[in-house]
Amino acid sequence: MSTVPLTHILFVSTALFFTGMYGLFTRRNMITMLMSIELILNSVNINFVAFNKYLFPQKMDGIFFSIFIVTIAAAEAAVAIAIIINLYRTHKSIDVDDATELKW
Amino acid sequence: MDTSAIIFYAISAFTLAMGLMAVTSSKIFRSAIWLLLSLVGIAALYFWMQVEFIAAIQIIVYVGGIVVLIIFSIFLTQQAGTKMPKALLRRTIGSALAAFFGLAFSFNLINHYGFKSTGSQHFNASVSDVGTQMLSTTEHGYILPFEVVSMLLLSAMIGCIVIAIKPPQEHAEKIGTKPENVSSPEPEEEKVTENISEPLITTEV
Amino acid sequence: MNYQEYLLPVLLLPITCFLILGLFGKKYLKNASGVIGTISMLAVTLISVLVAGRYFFTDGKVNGVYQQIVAYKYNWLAFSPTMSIDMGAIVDPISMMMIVVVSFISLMVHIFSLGYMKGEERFATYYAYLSLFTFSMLGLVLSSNIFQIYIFWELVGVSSFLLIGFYYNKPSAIAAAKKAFIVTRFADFGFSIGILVLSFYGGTLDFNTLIQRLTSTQSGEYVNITTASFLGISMLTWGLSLVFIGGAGKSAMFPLHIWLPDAMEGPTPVSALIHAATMVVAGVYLVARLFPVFSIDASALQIVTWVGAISALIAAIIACTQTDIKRVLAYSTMSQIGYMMFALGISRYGGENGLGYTASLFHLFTHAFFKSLLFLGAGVIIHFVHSNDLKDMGGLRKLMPVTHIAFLIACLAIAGVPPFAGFFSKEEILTASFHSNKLIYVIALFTAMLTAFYMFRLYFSIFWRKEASVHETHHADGTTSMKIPLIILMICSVGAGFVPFTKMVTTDGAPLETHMDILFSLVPIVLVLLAIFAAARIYKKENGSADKLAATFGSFYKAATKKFYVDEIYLFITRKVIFNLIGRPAAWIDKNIIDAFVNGVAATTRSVSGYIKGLQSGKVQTYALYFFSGIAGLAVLFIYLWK
Amino acid sequence: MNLTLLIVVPFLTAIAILFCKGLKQVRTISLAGAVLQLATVIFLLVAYQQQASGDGHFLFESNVMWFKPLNINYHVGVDGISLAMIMLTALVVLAGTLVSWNTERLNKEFFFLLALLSTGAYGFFISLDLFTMFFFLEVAVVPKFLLIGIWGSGKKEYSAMKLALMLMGGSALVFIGLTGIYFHTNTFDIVQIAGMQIPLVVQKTFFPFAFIGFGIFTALFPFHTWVPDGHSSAPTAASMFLAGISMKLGGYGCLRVATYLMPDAAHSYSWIIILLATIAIIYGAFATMMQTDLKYINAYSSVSHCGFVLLGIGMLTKTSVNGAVLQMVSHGLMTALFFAAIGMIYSRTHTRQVAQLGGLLKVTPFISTVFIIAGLCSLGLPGFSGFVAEMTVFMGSWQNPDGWYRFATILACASIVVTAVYILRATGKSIMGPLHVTHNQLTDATWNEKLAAGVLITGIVIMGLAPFLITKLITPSTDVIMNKVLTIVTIQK
Repeated sequence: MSTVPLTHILFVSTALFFTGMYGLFTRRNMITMLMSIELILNSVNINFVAFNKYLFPQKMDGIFFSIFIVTIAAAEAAVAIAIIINLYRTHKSIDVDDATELKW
Repeated sequence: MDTSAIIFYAISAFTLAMGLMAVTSSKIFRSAIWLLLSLVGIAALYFWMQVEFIAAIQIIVYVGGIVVLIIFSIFLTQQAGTKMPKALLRRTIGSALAAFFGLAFSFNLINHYGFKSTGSQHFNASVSDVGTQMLSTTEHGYILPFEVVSMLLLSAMIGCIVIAIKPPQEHAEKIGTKPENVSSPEPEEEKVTENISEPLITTEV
Repeated sequence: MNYQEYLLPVLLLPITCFLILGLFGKKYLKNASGVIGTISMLAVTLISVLVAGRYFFTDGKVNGVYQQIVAYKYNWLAFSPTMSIDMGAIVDPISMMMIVVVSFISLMVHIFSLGYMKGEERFATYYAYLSLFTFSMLGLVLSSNIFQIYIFWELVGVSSFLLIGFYYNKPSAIAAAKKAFIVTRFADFGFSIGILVLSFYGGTLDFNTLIQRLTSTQSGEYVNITTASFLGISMLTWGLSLVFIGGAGKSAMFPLHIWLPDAMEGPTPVSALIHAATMVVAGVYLVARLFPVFSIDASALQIVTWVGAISALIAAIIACTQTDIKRVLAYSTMSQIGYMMFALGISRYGGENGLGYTASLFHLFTHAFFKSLLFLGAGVIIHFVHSNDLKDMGGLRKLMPVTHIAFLIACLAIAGVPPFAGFFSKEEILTASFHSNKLIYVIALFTAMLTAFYMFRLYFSIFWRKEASVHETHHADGTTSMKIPLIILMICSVGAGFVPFTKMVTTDGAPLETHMDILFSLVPIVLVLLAIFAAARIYKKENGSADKLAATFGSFYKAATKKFYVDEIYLFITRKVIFNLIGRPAAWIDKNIIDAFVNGVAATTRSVSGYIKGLQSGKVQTYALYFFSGIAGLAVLFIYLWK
Repeated sequence: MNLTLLIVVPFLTAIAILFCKGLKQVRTISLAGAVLQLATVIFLLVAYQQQASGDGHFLFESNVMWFKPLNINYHVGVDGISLAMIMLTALVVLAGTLVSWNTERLNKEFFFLLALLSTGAYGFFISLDLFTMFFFLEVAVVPKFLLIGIWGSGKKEYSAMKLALMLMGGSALVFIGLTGIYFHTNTFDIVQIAGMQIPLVVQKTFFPFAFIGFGIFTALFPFHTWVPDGHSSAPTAASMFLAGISMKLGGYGCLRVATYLMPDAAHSYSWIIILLATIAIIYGAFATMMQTDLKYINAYSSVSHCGFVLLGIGMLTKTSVNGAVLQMVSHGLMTALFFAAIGMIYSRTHTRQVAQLGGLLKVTPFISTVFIIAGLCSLGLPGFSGFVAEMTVFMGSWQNPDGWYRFATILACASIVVTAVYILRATGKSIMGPLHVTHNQLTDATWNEKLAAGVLITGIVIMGLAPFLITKLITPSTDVIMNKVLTIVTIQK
């Protein structure tokens, strides 16, 4: 565990972050966009835990941070899905390009 | 290259692969499953970092809760098997380029930033320590954020219910049996609440 | 004698008469307006004769030389401490002579118009305009400041515009009035530039100081006006020739004469007053007023001489071919004024060689009488025959005896037959031109012959040629009010010659001794009689000889009747060049380029905003992409580029 | 004599108009307001004559702190030039109110906006603080847009929009100029700034902003396109105000702000100003010849006449600046009279096309004589104000020894011929000539139109016959400006 340097873990989390970002940009389905957001949030959690473990071992702030992030992510996912369902009811489709009323 | 490094590399390769598959697969249900597996991979990573409590939370909340929720919403909104429409080629290339640029940029930054540890002694994040610090009101206590988060979860729940609830008149149409005659002596407030959103004009037929 | 007390009423009476008749004439004193106008003009004439007499015979002459007295001077508009327009009056030989001529002729026309314009619907306005004209002419003659003369110059131009355009429902009258005003306006433009030049170098606008400064050779102003030059011509010549252009425009000299024949559209008494005696001689008066300055600049005098000579010659030739009685008289006026101009041109300053100056003014004096007589006579004829054309006239001598005699005497006078006024003044012009410039003398002789020819062509074809075709013969001669002026002017045309002019009006004020050289004056008399005899033979009886004569000259005759196509050239210039090549493009440029530029700016802003609007496409993912690229950009900027 | 009274009276009339009902009340109150204003102005004139010590400094000054941090204060005062301008505004406002005596549509708002516009103009002319001046300039711009947009004719929305935008653009440039001056003298007070010596490079940068900004108000050549459209689609009273007063705001601004405060730049840029002014004069005159609509003719001739104002200011000699001020006053009266006459003709014959008019002299003699007087005045006939102003400008510009400026003066003089051509063409075709059968039973001028024309004609004739009255008023004040400019010029030469 000690031989794996912090940077490698950060590489992994950044890679995960940008995969989530790619998903957010290209997926046309709102639910898949939600999934990519979940991926992004998880990569952030990894970062927090890694920093806490490698840089501030005597404290546990990083861990508490990731705990709270997880709770908020859950709330956020719930609200997002409620919106998606509502959107589905009005637009009969959850393709993101159909919901463009909020334009000029 | 001792065994834990190997384990780490395996887990991270697995997670990244699952993540990539979740983002690029064409069937929506299948991508949900890839997401689930990648979250499990992340939980394994936590285990590798000996923060078992976080790993447990990860599995319970993320894998158990959110992904299941997502799968529910998939079934609610459409047949799982349909192929999702491919995004425009121009957009995919653009976002791929953006992602790679971001990746390269942060790699470069991470390499150049010299992380140096401050603390010396051994890191242990046992569940009891986490629990005591979570609720302690002393200097590093997290009691206040803990309460605030609970308030947040409550409001999120109420919010979801309000958003997702079906508006009453659809409810009324579904019933659709009770005739509305003008002269009916029904008590005022009952009728009023009944078609509050319906314009009064319709009653004077 | 306090001249201010007398000269102010001379000016104020006509202007008050104009205001009264103009404002109240139409409704209240409809037919009384004629009498009011005439009475006021009678008063003005009496006062001016009194003043002139007093000046010429009692207190004008100081040790043998006529002094110049400045009656009054009020500061009207001060441009700068040294330069200001002052309203003043000069009392000197030429101004006194002019106020007498102007007021007298105006009185005659007032009396004549009582009868001639009786039935006119705008009778009061007609008399109002006449008083306005007389006021501005008297003001012009008396003015002591070069800008003041310009002011009255323009007022004279406007009143002639109003009078020519009196029958305003005739489009031809309006066109003529417009043409007259615009041509004189163009000349006034030259005049104003001339004033600017002279006043800048002379440092003042007042005539006396200007003349005194520019004529004393060692004065600073004289030095820098002659040294400064533009395009090789000294500023003095520029100034003087520009001022002369102003005079030439008003006196219908050669290039700017096109408005005079058309000005005949106005009522005939108006032509008698304006286009015979007063307005057209304003140019001569102006040159006479600035004569000391003109005399020091030879090239300016050359211009004056040759413009005068050419106008005299051309006008005489055209007059021989015209068929409209008033056009003939108009061209004859132009020719006679040409005479006066070149007489001034050939004259020098001071003593003996100032004869040209005196001759020219003497001719102006006599010409006023017989030319207005001719016009009034023509008025009576037109009134009776109801047409201007010579072909409808003939054998009228029995029907209108008074007009016949008056017309005959006037023709003899203008031709220069000895006992009449024309002979004396023309004689002096011929002697002056003989002494100074032989070529001018020859032209003068030839023009005198032509004058006699066309005047008697006119006389014979009106009063002789064939029996009167018009039958009703009652008061052909017009009412008494039309006869009185004819008789008075007839007497003047005879008497005017004997006025001792050379003693009164000379360049330097000192009387001039002239001797009548019989031998010398024989030549013109013989030529004139020859011309009269030729005219009689051709036009006395109805025979084809007139057309035969016309045929001999062929195309030259046709060109002359067409007024040498000068009108067409002007029309071409104004229509084609000014309207199409400058006016229309100016309006087009304004609409299509500058306006389009402004609208273009508005259009581009609208299209740009249309494009920017497109960015808010409502597609969430594009927003995310912009968002990310924004962050990436800022990150790169702050980490790498920001030093 | 408190100068703020000059602003309070029109403003109170505006407020009072809002409270009355029906056309009769509205017009009587606005007429009363205009007459009262004229009385105060005459009283001010008399008081000024007594107190004026001949050195042309500002009198009746009052100074109230408005906004401490930016050192803006409501500083008002009056000298010869602003007094002449105020007289002009009073006359034109009175005439304008009288001419629009029976406007049916929304008459209350119409008279309210007229009163507001006059308040703006009065405020502009008496303010000695650059910011207050700018404030009143803006107050004057808004009513114009509404007046043309609502009560106008023809393509009124387009012209109202164009006019408002260009004037707003102009005032934006002016504001840049003002702030430029402010940041180098950190005071908005004209009297103080005039005392200071602003560095040349600053003057050179901010003078064009101020001059072009104000120039747009006075139809400076390339920015004059709002004048024809704006004037011709405006209602009679609005076009009288527009041409009579608002074009003078620009001229006054150019003189007081641009030339007085930044003389070096004025001197170095004078050749551009003269070039543009001469183009405006000649180009305006020729363009007018081609117009067929009476209002377009008068609008384009205003472009040409305002060119004289800018020429006078550009030449920077004492007489030419005097001439510029005289031309502002005379053109104000003359063009207001011309628009009034055209308005009267239009209200009777409902056409402004010269071709369709004819022989009005027989049917409506009074209006035709008013039209002829306006025409003769604008072509510079002596006895009317046009001649006095134009000749002073020519005399002044000729004193500038530069060869090219002489050529410009000659061109400007040539314009009096072109002016004569288009004026006579217009009068000849529409007033004289054969009468159109449709127009044979027109009614002549009513009492209010006669009074309006009378007011303006007395102004024109008094200035034409007795110019020494107004030059005695103006010369000391222009000398103050020109002494400052000439001291700079002599140093540089």
